[in-house]
Amino acid sequence: MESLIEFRNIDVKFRLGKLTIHALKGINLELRRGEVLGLVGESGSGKSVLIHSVFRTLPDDAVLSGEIIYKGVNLLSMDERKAMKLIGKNFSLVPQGFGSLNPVLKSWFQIMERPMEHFGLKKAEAFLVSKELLKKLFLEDPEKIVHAYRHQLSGGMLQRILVAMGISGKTEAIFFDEPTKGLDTITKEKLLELLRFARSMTESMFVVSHDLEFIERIADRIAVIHRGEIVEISEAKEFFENPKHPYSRMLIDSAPSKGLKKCFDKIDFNSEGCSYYLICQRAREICKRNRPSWIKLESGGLRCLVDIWK
Amino acid sequence: MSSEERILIGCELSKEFRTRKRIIRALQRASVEIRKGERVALVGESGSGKTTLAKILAYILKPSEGRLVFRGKNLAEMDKRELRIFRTKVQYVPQYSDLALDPLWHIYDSIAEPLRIHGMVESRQEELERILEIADLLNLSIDHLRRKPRDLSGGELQRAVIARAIILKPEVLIADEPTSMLDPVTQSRIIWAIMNAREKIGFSTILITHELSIAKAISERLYVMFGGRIVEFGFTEDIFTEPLHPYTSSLIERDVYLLMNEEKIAEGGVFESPGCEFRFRCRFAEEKCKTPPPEIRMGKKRTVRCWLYGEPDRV
Amino acid sequence: MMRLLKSFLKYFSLILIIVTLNFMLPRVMPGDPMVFIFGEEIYGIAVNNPELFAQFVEKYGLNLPLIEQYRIHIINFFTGDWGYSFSFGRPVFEIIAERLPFTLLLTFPATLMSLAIGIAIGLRIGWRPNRISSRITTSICLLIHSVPSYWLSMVFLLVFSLWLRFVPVGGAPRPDSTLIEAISHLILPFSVLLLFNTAYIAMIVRGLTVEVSEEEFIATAISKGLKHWKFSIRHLLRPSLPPLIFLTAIELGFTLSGALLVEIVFNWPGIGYTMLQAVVERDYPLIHATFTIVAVAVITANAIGDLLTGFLDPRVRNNGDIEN
Amino acid sequence: MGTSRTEILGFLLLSSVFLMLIFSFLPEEYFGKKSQSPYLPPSPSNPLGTNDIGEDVLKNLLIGSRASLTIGILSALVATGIGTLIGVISGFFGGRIDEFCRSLTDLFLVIPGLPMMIVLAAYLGPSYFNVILVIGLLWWPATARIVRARAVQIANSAFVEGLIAIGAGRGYIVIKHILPNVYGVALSRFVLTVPSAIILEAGLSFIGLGDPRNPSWGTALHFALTRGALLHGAWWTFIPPGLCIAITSLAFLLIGFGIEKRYRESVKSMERSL
Repeated sequence: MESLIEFRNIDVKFRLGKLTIHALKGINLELRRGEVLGLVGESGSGKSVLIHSVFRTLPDDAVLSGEIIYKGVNLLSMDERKAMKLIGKNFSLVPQGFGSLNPVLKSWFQIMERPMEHFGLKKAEAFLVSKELLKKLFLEDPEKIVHAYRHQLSGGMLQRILVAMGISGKTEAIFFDEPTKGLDTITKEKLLELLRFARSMTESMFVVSHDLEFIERIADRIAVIHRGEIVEISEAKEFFENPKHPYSRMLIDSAPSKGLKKCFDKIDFNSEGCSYYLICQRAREICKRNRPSWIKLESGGLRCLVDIWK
Repeated sequence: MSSEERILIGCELSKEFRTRKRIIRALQRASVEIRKGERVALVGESGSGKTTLAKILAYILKPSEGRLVFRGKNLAEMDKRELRIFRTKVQYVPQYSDLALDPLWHIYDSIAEPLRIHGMVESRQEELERILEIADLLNLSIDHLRRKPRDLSGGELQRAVIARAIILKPEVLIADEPTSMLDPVTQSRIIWAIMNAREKIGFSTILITHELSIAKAISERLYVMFGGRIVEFGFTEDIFTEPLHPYTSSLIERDVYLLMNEEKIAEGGVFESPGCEFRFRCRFAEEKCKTPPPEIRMGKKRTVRCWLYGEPDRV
Repeated sequence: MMRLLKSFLKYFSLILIIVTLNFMLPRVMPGDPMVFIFGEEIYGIAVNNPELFAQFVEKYGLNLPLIEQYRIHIINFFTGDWGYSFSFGRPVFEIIAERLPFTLLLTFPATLMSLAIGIAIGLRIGWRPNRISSRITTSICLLIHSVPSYWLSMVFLLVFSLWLRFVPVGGAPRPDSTLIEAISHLILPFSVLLLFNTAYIAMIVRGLTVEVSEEEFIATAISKGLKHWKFSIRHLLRPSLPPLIFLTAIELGFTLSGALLVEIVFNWPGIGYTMLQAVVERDYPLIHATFTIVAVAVITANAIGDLLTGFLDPRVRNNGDIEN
Repeated sequence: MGTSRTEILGFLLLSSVFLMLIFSFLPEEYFGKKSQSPYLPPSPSNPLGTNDIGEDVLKNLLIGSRASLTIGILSALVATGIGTLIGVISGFFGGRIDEFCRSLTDLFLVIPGLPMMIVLAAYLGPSYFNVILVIGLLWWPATARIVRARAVQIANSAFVEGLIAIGAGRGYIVIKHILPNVYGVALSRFVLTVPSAIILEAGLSFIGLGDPRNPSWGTALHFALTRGALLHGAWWTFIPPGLCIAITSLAFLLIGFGIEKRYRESVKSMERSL
């Protein structure tokens, strides 16, 4: 599968008062055409920052370097207006939570704002399309809800409107930012249904989440990120059956349904060796002293010392 | 296992909130009891009244009806002095939020504050020892204690909040969804911190969560709540091996059937018509369910509130 | 509808309070209330010929109990009898009616234009505050913001009319003067007011824009790749309109006072100039009248602001049920 | 959080103004002599020339700083003091008290500043004390509104709820937690109110209702206008007072915005928003 978007050593730094935070340390990742890529990591691992760097919603004082290649063009080197026009036309972002809707615009307008801008849809036409979309997303009577404002929506309605925002109009890729944050189990099930429907409306999807159980049921390929670095990429099935990187295994074990085993707090971020030395089954003496580098495997890749895998 | 002595009992607790247009019955006649050193969990969707019940048990919220009894004494009749003692014995950890600790205070002072309010400590030295002891239990380092809330990560902040709650060595800790907004790794760190502290200090815990698997992992007894009512309660293994109430079984099997008619019931625990609130989403719903189901005792310390289980015998 | 009635009552009661203030002040302040009601010189003359004095006491019911006087006062206010200005030798209402158009002619267009320009500038300097151009514009607005308006008028007068002789030294155009002459009189005070209000509104809009751009829905809006002007209006301006209207209505008291003082410098015969004359002559009825007019203007502005906010902010209009 | 450039510039300007205040207490002989001829242009003996009655402009300017600064600062203090008090009370206690405070705030917000002061000054006669009192009484609603918003945010926060659970009294919570958290907002409001107070007082003196015994920068402008300094082209009599007002206001505005920015930063946590 040829790649739709390619991130080449994306590096992001923020300034917080005197100290600077190195949010992303050289990310290399590609979103292939026709796949669902899941990016998984703890909160504070910088996973949402990657989405913000695509849509250029990073704060003013952020320093972004590296390349985002789409159709052979580096989006970061293009002039801002042209790049945003291209991004708006081909990609869509599904945010999370009530705060991500404009409080003074009606729901149908916010759903159809993107297609109206890029595909020349007229207002009347767009209004009908939005009703159609919401019906497809299991909403019994969209008549009322299309006119609702943000403060009049319930949890369930909000979710459908956010997903509708992502799938309205043709897109090559939909980006989901922490879709399951703060949802209880039942609403998470409903979201799964919505995402499966969204899958049929676009080519590829990029889902960022900290919820491994959710990602397992939606993603084809999984990338694990920890403290701004990608530690493992692999096919979904293979990832959950035998995760290679110790951090991935820890993430899988810490899922609540696995009975809350106590297996963390032993990651010490030493600079010269591999930080995961203490929690890695395959750890050997050499891991203590030299930095792991990225190894390409057929199903993805791993940040580890080469000779262990020979 | 927990000894027989019952410390905190809530009987027939209900709570109503009046807004201009309607009355929200957030909690309807819920009865709860906590034994010394016992691990209890309260499970339910958002809007099922579990947070309201938690706040009433911690006496932050006064119930519209019903009595709350602590060690045989009704809270409503307690005078100022007795209430202060209750405050040291029963502690409450609020839901995760950014303003969980005073942004201007250092973590050390925020944790030490309860000691200073109740004058539990004679010297600065003793205060320091107790705080270091608690911080070690929740693996918070000296460096964390010196920082301000905005310099801590989500997990560290929540652990600091828990440290503040258990510094007074309470008998009951009520934790209201301490991990709902956090990722699994941080979540398990916090739950482990609570359980670790529990072993050392010996307080009984009431954990409020919508995460069924967490409830299963760390509780002996379980209350399942829906629509402001306790629909089922009993020992955790019994409930997980043989769930009685249709809602509990669909929760455990992640039953997709629940998705369909969600729009019918009004949002936010508001149920105009009396009767079983679950009837809109229940497979077995029939005419009878329009009248409120009684609480039926199904064996030792095991009850369910559903017409499926025959006529109401004396509870 | 209920909301409209409630806000109308609120603002009507505010006007009543202002009128009561006017009624109470002369009677509460130390000294003989008559002095304050008639003005100092007239009080001197009236004292020594009693029947003129009695005639006035009779007319304004000053010998009646307080409640009666209050009732008469209220009726007089709403029927347009605002007392008699001795320094002008004419009823107060007539003077105000004659002078108010001049002030409106000056302040109304200035405020409207400065609203438009101020919002445009405010959006620009608020959206990317760290750009060099934004920093410079902000400091210019800040500078104008901190300078007294009447002093700026004196400087303008000095430079443009005294030194450069572009414009006559203040005063209003005579009714028969040509359009160019009229404009030449109007241009200086108008530009001072315009400059002043624009800087003021630009700073308010800048603050609101900086605040709104930290909201989460801005990231969603950016991701849609809208044209910049559409994005600014729909996602920066629209959400901050309610607070903007509220703040502008509140600050009107301050900007109006500035406008009055500008009139004084340019001898522009508006309410401000009248107020100065009233103060100089210690003509209390006229002082009260000018204060009431300005207060009523601010109250009306707030009422309109309230109405607009209700219309623009859905959260206020129907916070419960959804209707199209 | 280091003090930003704006604040440093603000402090620089402010120190220059306070320098003027100190110099105003210098003994007589340091100033230019009082001369018979009015409107002398700036000369070595009178660095800023003389005004319409031959007084040295620089001397008046320095003395003027006393009235303008003290009135500006004191009335801003009164205004923010009342505003913070009412803001905290209505924010923390809520319910009917909140309702009453809010209607009171709405009422005072609507009364226009300068005209009100003119009416009162016309009655009470121009006096130093009245001006401070009146500005204080008319300017507290702006502070009350902002302080109330912050107090409500703190009062409903999780940690105050936790405090109630621990058994902390209401008074304790207000003093130890509400006030310190509201202090940042109140301080920036105070510093931002001073310029409005100075300009308002100058306006009052400009109309001729200033306190003659304590001439402020506004009084100098008043005489410049009424005694025809403008027509004489004697710019040195009215340009300097205006500049002084501008510099002082600018100083306070810069410092105020600096504090507000620092306060907003200290609350937001960057790390967790990653």
